[in-house]
Amino acid sequence: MLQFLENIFGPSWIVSLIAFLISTTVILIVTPVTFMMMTWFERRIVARMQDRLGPNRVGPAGLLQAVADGVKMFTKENITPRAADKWVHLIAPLVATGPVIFLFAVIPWGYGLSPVDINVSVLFVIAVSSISAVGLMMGGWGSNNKFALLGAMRAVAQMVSYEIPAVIALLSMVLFTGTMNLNKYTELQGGLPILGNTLKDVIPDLGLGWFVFTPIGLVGFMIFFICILSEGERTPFDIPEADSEIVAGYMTEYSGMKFAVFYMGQFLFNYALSMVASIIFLGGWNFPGIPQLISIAPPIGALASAVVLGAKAWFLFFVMIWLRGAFPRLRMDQLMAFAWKFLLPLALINILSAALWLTIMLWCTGDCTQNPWVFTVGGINPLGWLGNSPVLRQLVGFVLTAIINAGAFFWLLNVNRRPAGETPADLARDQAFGTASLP
Amino acid sequence: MTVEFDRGKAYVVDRGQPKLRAGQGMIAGLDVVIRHFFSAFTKKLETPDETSGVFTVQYPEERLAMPEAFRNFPILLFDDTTGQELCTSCFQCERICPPQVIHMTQAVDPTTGKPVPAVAEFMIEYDACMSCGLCAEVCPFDAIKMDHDFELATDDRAGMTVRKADLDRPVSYYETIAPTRWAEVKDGAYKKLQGNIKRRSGSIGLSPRAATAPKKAAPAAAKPAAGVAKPVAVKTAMPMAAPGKNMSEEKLARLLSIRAANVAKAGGAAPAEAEEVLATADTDDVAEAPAAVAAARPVSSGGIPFSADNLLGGVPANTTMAEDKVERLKSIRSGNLARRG
Amino acid sequence: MNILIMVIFVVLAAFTLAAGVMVVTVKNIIHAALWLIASFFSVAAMYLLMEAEFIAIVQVLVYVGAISILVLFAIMLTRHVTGEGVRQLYKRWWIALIVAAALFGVLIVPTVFNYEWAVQPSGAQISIASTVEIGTAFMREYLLPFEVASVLLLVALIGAIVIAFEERSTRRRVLTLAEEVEQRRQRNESLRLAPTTHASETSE
Amino acid sequence: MLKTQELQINIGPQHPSTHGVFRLVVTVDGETIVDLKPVFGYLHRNHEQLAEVSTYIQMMPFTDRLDYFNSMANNFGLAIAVEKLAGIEVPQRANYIRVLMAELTRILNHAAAVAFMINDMGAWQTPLAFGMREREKILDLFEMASGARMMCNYFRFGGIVRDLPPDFMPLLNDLMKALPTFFDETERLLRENEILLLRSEGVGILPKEVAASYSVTGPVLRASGVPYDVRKAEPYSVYNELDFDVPIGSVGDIYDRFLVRIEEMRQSYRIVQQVIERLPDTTGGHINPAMASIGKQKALKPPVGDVYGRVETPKGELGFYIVSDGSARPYRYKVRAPSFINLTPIGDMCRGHKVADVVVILGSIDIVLGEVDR
Repeated sequence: MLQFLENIFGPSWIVSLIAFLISTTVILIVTPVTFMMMTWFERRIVARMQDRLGPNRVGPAGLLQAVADGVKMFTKENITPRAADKWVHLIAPLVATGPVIFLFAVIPWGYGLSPVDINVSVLFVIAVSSISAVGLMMGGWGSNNKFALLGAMRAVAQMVSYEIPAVIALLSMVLFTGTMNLNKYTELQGGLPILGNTLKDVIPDLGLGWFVFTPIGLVGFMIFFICILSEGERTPFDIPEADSEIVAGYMTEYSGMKFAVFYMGQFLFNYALSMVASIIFLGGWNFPGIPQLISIAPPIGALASAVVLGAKAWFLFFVMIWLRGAFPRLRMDQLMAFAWKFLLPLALINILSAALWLTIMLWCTGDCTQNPWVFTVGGINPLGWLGNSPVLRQLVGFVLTAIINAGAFFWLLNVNRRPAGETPADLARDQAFGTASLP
Repeated sequence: MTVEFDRGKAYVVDRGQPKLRAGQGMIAGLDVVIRHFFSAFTKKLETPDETSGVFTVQYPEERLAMPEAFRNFPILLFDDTTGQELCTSCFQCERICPPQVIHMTQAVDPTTGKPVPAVAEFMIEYDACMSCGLCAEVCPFDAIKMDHDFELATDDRAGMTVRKADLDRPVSYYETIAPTRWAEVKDGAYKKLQGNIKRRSGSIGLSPRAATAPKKAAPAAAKPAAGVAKPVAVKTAMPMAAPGKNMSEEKLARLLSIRAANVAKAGGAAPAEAEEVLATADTDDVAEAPAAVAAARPVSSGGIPFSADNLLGGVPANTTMAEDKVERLKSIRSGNLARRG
Repeated sequence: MNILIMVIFVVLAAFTLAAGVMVVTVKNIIHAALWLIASFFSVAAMYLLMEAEFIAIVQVLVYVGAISILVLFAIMLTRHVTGEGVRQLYKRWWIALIVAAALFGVLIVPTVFNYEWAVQPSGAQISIASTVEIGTAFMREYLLPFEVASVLLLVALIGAIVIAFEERSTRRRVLTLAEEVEQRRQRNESLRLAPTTHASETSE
Repeated sequence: MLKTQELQINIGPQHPSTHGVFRLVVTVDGETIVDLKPVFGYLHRNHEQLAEVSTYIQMMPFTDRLDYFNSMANNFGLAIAVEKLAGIEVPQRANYIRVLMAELTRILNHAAAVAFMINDMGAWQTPLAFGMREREKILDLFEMASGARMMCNYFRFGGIVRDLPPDFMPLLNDLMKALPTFFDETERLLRENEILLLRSEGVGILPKEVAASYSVTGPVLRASGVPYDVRKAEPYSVYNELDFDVPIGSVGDIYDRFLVRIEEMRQSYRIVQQVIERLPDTTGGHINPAMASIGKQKALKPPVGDVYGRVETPKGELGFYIVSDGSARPYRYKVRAPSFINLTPIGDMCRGHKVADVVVILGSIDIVLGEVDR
């Protein structure tokens, strides 16, 4: 194939250039369309949650609402405040949104549908997503507005703080699987819940061995999802653009297309991270029937896998909307306390759990003499009784890590309760009632 | 400890027990929301005893039925058959109107020069009207009523000062929007109308709408039930004002002149002296003065039923009105004096 | 090496240098920080060109994602430097130039003359600094520097916390209304509060 | 050491969560509020001065515009004051209808007030949509009775404009079936929500001594633990014939205000139930026959004297102080606006809290700028 293309187009670099240009074009078309669908989806869904109908005038079921909004955005006046730093103000939306679209370069859209397959794609996602903080900062500073600067400060502080638990949650999965390549995560999550691929020979691949069913994966997923909410500025963490406090945060001075680009970056960031979460924790494109379909008819299988993965990502987005429909938002200090006092320790404990699981799985398996995982305690292999059965080891690991993670969860909840003497009940006691009389 | 009252007590609200919170409350909230989400696909909230289901009313297509009591802006009624207006220009509504947006002039018999119980011009500033309904309540002749038509949005501010020709509605129209209310007052209103018609002569008291286009008025009257009444006022009033700036400017000028006159009268000037009016207007408000001058200059009566003469000149009805105002002013002044003293 | 890579390299190198020059010449200090970020970024792209994916990504993660944010924060939180028109070049800039050139020479000369440049045989695929290699190196040959570096970072972290605590203790604590009332109750003082705020109506 | 400088931020006059045109000059140290100065008067409409040049009945529609959420309650206040001044009797039936309307107003106001507070806290309209849904139903009833949804202008001296239309009661009975579900649902949605607890518990505490010295009234005062309710302290109309309790808070924070409002809705529901039961057996018409014609209302000339008439509106004690010189117009007319007086302690309440708490504290006070600025 490649040879054939080379014959047509000339040397290989031209072929790769063309290939990359095509995938770039596809991404640059698909992502804005996704964004438009997302705005429509969010408005319709949240409207139903509020006993309303939502936009339903433009196009069938209001589907073209996003197009109408786009037209409006394009035709709106593009305001740059006189006191603003013109260039920084102009470039900020691009710096904030560009990296988000970069993300889609490494995220596989389905089986074999990965624009670029790099070996460290998990790390790429983390690294590139942190760039948009610079864009937010530029937007907030360049607008020369107190609210915008405050919003940018909040946004960046929040992004930086929540990146840490997110990275650690992903790290526990990297430790768990031993790969940083997003394309490889799906294969590792076949088989049955909890047991994974261990019974592959007995039971056909159901594609349900999602990591979210393991204690480590569950805790990791929870942490990662909360961090997505925070980094993507979704309720209850939409503090940087808290409309009731600081108007629209760093977007206060933006209008027209510049505003839309910011908005697009935010939504696509949510979508990209939802895809990453689906791939790493929710089994990628695994679903009963998909592995078989892929092996029988790869093109159809690839298409079906893209649909399944998309469905999972959209489901996560639905959950975000659901949360947005139900909750108020946290305060900045509470948000920080939550990240540093709850999520971070939990993520660290989760890493320990992952290490423990790995130990249980690998300790002296197979040929005991060659395995590097042979450390005996006083001549006795403490895990020797587990034998070589991966099923038994997996179950033991499951139980142990479940206990550790659940214990850590409740322990941290307990630690984070308000200290005695500051609870409202104590306040109520101080404020003894009944002394004031009626006039 | 609680405080007992007569027939009741004060009790402390339960803040709930302090307990380990692992997100139970949030999950309960999510549950409530998702229930609404699903019910919104299957149900439509139609009666007030439901608390779930879509409650959106898709406005231009779907409309809520308007209760009979609904009041938007005041309209004037005229009799379908004779075309006679029910209004006798008794100035009750003008006096009670809290924002003072109703203005009228009494008709004068051209032969005798005496006032007749009919209205020459009637003007309501819809843009400042607050729809309190006191005018309709106070009207002894049931001539002014509250309309149900609320689709009056316009970008023409001057057009929101509506004159008699656009205020007039046939009685049958009011009957369709408020049947029981009209039934209550119908006999009395017609009886009074008969009495008044006797004292009118010629075309005085005939509704311009009935006189010029009785055919048009009839379909408007035949409009079906309350909610779907066509915005008559918009359709007819706005085009009248729209044709050019001149028209609306004229209206505005007239309005200003009326205001200036009122100001002048309130200022204690004898209402008959136009010069004094102008002088007061000059000192009071420079901006209004040219308009007042323009209005006070004898206007050629070409098709304009509203002449400066009967606006400012010695019309007896105006004199009574002015007296009332002078009296009010005196009371205000004495009140102010008393307060200062 | 084919033409495309050559072209990209030249563009990137030029951009990196240009951005570096902008950092030291531009008048607005925030703009300087932003140009610095740009040069970091193009360096990362250069790594990518050398197929050192891991290092490129770490460059982005550490320099663009973290260090530059830190720099921006530091600038924005320090007053009176964000204004435009801060002079970057002073009268005796040439002394600084000489010093800088000398330092640069001290650093670069030994590297240039003592390092044995391995010329890559054409067609041979070598991987520069893969994840595994770096991990192994950290845990084996460079364990001590690695540990020292981490201890240093830990010390910095604790130091930051200490400073923050000290700052918090010196900061004027604003009592909430409930706390103030509680204090007064304990001291048996009058509960009448001195009016701290004056609601004022705007003049008509 | 590190020095931080105090920063002044203007929240408003154009800001999404100041509930109107209203400005808060906030001095912050970091994120902590050092000082907060409310600035208002942007919506001043000469209400009191207008009254001195209008007749008594002409003031009735203007009171609708004071607190435009609760026009019925405002009407009630003016009616009570003028009736006291002129010595007008109100028939029993009219009184019951008045109480019915006032309590429905309380439900609709609290449904919206709670929801707006949660909105200020950052919820994306869901509690508001639920609250508005119930409010719309009540407004439909108001429209049916008075002709307008918000600016009802329903009360007259000596009674009300018109008796309830025949199809009013069935709809009200339907509504009564829905309201308990709504109360329960609101509580389930919000009451235990951890985020709401974090944001509201211990925030914006107004100790009752301070509350009393600021002469705060209404749910804000009751949440601080003072069992003061005009309906109990000085029962007007037929409140002394009705059973209801007064919910009070124990801490005086935002959470207590939230809970007190929900409980007050339940108590109002109780009152409405009793009114519905008794309404068929009431005597008298909808208005005192001596005042039945609008001409009488217009020509009302109370004897020389002054009066202070007060009612418990959903926001607190609304008082009308009227001095009559025997003419058709009040000589002096003063409104004791609960929103205005409840707003005065906001500076003290916000001190020491974070910037984000300001809007929530403001939301928990539940002000309407129309009433604050008058």
